[in-house]
Amino acid sequence: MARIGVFVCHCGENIGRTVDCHAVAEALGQVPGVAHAVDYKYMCSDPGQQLIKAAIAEKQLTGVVVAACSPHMHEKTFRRAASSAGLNPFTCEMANVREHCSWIHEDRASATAKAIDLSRMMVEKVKRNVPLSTIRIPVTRRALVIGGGIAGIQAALDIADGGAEVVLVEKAPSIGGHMSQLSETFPTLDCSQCILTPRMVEVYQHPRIRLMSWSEVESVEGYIGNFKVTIRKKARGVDEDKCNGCGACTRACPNKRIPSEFDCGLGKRPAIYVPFPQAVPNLPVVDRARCTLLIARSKGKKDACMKCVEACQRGAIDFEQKDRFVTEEVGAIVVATGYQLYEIGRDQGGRKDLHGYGEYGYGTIPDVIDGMQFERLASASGPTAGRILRPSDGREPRTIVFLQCVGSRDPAKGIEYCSKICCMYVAKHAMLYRHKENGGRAVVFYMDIRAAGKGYDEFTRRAIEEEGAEYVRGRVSRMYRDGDVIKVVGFDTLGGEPFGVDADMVVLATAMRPQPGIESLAQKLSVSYDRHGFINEAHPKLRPVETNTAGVFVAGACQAPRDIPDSVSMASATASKVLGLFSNEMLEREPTVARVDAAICAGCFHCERVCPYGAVTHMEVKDRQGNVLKVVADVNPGVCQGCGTCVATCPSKSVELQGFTDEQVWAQIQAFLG
Amino acid sequence: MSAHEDAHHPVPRTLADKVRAATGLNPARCYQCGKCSAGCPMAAETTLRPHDVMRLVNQDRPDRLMDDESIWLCLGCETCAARCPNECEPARVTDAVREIVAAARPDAAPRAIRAFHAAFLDQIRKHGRLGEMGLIMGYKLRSGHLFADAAAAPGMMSRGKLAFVADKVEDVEDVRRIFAGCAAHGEEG
Amino acid sequence: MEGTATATGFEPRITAFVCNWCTYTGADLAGTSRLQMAANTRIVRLPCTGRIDPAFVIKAFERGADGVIVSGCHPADCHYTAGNYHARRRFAVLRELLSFMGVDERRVTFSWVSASEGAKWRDVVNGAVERVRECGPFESYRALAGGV
Amino acid sequence: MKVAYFPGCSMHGTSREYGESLHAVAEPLGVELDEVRDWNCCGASSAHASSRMLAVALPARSLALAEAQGHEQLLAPCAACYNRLAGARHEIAEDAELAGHVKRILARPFENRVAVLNAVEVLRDLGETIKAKATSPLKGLKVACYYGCLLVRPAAVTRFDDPEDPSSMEAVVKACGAEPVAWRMRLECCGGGFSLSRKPSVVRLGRAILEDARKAGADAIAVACPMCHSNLDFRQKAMARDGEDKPPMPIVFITQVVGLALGIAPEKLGMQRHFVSTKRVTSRGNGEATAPAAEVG
Repeated sequence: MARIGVFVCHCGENIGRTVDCHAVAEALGQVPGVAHAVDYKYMCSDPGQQLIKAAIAEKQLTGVVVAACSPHMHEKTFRRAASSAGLNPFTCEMANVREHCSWIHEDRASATAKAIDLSRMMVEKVKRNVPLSTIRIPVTRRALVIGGGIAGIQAALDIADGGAEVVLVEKAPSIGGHMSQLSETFPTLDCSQCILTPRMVEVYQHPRIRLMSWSEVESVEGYIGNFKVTIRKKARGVDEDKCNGCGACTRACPNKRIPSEFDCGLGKRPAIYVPFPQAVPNLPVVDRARCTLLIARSKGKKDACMKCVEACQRGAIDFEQKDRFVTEEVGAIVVATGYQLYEIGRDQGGRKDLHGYGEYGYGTIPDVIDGMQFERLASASGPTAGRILRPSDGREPRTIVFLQCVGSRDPAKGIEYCSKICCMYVAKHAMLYRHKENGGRAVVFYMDIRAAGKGYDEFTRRAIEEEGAEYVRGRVSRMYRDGDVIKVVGFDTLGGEPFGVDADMVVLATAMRPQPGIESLAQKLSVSYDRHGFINEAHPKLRPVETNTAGVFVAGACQAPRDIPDSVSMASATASKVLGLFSNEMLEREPTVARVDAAICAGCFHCERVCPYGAVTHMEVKDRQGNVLKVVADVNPGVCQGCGTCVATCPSKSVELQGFTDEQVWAQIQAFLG
Repeated sequence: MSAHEDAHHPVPRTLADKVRAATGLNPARCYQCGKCSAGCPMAAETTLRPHDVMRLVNQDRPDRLMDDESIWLCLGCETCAARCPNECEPARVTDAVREIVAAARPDAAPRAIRAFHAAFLDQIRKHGRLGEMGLIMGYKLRSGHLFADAAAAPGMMSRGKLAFVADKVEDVEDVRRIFAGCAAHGEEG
Repeated sequence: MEGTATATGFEPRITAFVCNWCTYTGADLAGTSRLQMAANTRIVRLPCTGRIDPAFVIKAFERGADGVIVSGCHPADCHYTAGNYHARRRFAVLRELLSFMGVDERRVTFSWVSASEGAKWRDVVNGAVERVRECGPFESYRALAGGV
Repeated sequence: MKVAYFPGCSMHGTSREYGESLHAVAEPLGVELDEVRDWNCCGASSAHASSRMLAVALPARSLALAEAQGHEQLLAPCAACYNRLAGARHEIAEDAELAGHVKRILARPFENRVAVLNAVEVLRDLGETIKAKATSPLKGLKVACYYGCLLVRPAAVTRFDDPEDPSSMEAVVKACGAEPVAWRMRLECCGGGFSLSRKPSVVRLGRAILEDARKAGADAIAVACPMCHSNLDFRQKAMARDGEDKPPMPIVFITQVVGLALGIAPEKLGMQRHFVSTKRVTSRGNGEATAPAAEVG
């Protein structure tokens, strides 16, 4: 006869306010098989857990049901408490009477009745739980870091310094991410390249980091501790071993009129190029779409130009190079793919739920640029060697207008969140401009200044008080070209008057969005993401750097808008989680896996076809003389992830999912409906 | 409970509740960014611009909206609604406020504008369509601008632009029933 | 506990079979966001919609449920990569079977709710409760199944 | 193409030439205008200034009449009528409770099936036909296309073009062989219903529109709304700053531009009914030598 202990938690007010916990405990006390039923203010507190341990010992409980919050919150806590009192942890379950009951209902009677039902359903399930023991699987002590921006770099370095191997995959020709495009960085006005380049070189020289730039993740199989990742090494057109990065080919290339992605189209680059001087690895890439030779070849014509091949002393140029695929075994994956800026043009990367700013000219008005383009203008290694010049006519702007919240905090355009960093970098831009062009006028249209970091508010105040930036509170309604001036139509809500500015240049502080293609990457990793494409963390407060998929971690702006200091600290946090994972010899995994009853299995192998992990193998059943009686299905517990698809598919019901058996489901249905 | 009211506002008490009940819009969405007022063509001639109107609705200050003629100078050009990041539709909120204010104080609107709307609606109630002569006469009588545009009459006439006889709607009773129906709905609406 | 016909009329009893990774977590989010919804549903947690056997739905009706909700991850988002594809195919067939068996279509709700769609879960629950309330108590099937 | 035709009150009065030019171009472009029998005034700005229900019920009656006449589409050339009719259709479709009240007040069968079109939309879609039939293209004529407000806003109602960057009228003008100019005031309101009750506002707003059109080098402003036309044409004299004698800016309806390109005689298009002479435009059309002759008057 089962002896189950039921513990109903008040969770302070959270449950107690709408659910009569004492009544629930009393009702559960009457249920056959329940040997102990109490309610307590805070079950997850130490005294709360003591109640469980004491009751297990005193009443030799065979199972425990804690009616409290969601199992996602404290299932581990209560299972640990149960097992420390000698009870098998997998006979301890939770009834979710908070998120699924007290918090979403107001009427006390129906909430209490629901709480009783949910608790009784769990009691019936626990009656049919069997003691299970965790599955131990080996861990590959190597980590895959996707994305070579500052977050990816930091995570890779910390993990490698912690003794594990790292494979760092970067989509672009060089690591460095958006940080490498910045001029100075707030709040210290450090030169971005000066603090970033050493880290990039450190990655390149680190014995335990294998850097794969100009590469992308093609597919991911396996599970925590045992991932198999296929990486596509895109054809560079340059043999990595032969090339010593002398750059002769880039100088020899005659076609130098191609807009440089690194310079956001403001600068030009040749068809064979290294994105920026401090690139790591310092290897050029052939732009196959724009190289005149390859274009001629694709049209079957004679080879038009071989300038780069002739210039290269080491014969490193190799147009025959094809994409290559490499498979890596890793135990953990860190997603650090960073962000992209919201488009100021009409097209939003094909996304139907985002709209451009027609009222700001859809990006067609010359000298209306975004924050990253301003960074390239201000950067010493930029197309204008650090001089702020108008892209249209190269003149120095006398008046620059900066617009905060372009895309951000604008549900009408499809983005309702605040991108967090723009208040800071706009203050920085105003400061840089005032430093370089003392007579120039910097006008910033803002709604609220959100500068909450260490030394942040002081930074924006300095821009206003000492650097003479003019802050006008009000969003701009529209702007239009009038001659070679940009008329900005705004309103000063503090002064209560329309506020118009004739600007020579307008910088739009556009919203931060995750990188394009994040959805397909998340699906390859079977990780969930939100409406905008940001990766969903396991728990916003308690597990911010993990995802719900064990073994996959997240760092930097791919999870939410984030500045450099936060990205770096988050990357180090992620690295500590990965190193924590690698620190134990074997990994313990939940034993909720499928098991085949060989006696009744007819060997139809439907289960094998539906299993996404290939966990089903064929097993011969022999008699004592060794003759094969029949071949049945068998599940490898190490590979099975416990999805249960096979169980629902098996025609003869001869495979069961431990912890979620059919019998347990019937029991829950009956407990509710009678 | 009508579709516009939600569980928390059973009976519209504040001005914001009344606006929400009338339009289904939630004035609290406005975060006072001023983008509507920046684009408002009448901002130069009014003291209470669209974002001020939204503020006074959220602060439940019908008195200030009544004592100022600004809400009557709204052209209904929908620029504010087109630009609003939170889709508060200040234009429709202003319409609702005008309806509420006029119910409380019929003479709140400036005389000329009241005269124009009254003359306009009177024309439709009588003929179902607008006779421009009838509108101008009705407007002049009510607004006291007896000789406004008088000089223009001959020019209009010579260009065949003055339709003396306003062509009528045959079933003008049907139009009058609509006016009555809306008025009745107005009371209990 | 029978379907209680409280003062505000018939209160249907609805069993919800949901997957642990998406809809269950989405329901948690609805909880943390305090989104109010009807109290007529009881959630049965399963690792994946792939694990939900059509027999569960029929069993629930047999034991006296007035309505059933089945919900899991959006296609392509499944934590186990393919579980919800199998579920989608199975429930397309089950829907046919149920209407063939005379179960009013409005009693069964299939939906995809992700971990970040708390509001959508509330709408799924409230929508299902409203539709089942219109159908009234599900007597006919229970009589067939031996009037338990 | 057969459509229900909703003339609106000004089509027989202050903007007769809009009606005349519309009918003149409809036939060659294969558009059959079947006037809605016993249509009533759409209420324009006055209805919605007094009650939302009236502002929806008045246009709804005309929509119901068009529906009864078996039409799927209704053309309302006047921008204000188009906005009220399309707005009523949108609100009735979106707000079930409002729809219930309106149907009760109308007391006639009404299922809100009729789509509402404006003249610019129809002409844009007939662009190829116009180009083909443009016997006397208006070469060299620079036209400032003026949308005003109710033609393009609110976006949810007027879905035929981008509310912040429309291009339909420019397309029609190009099809007529003329050249649309880039200018900035094309979406700013002209003062609309204040024409009688608050002239100073109309003068202020209209003056800015005329100055911008001149600055952009336009020979004429094309409009698709009787209110914009009367404000910019009839009141143009009042808009000249004292002591300034800028050349007058002809205000023409888009249907007149198309009519001229199709070689229809100016009188048939009502070109003589404008307060500001449209000679600069008419001399360019109906086959005359298109050399930019010196303009007179």
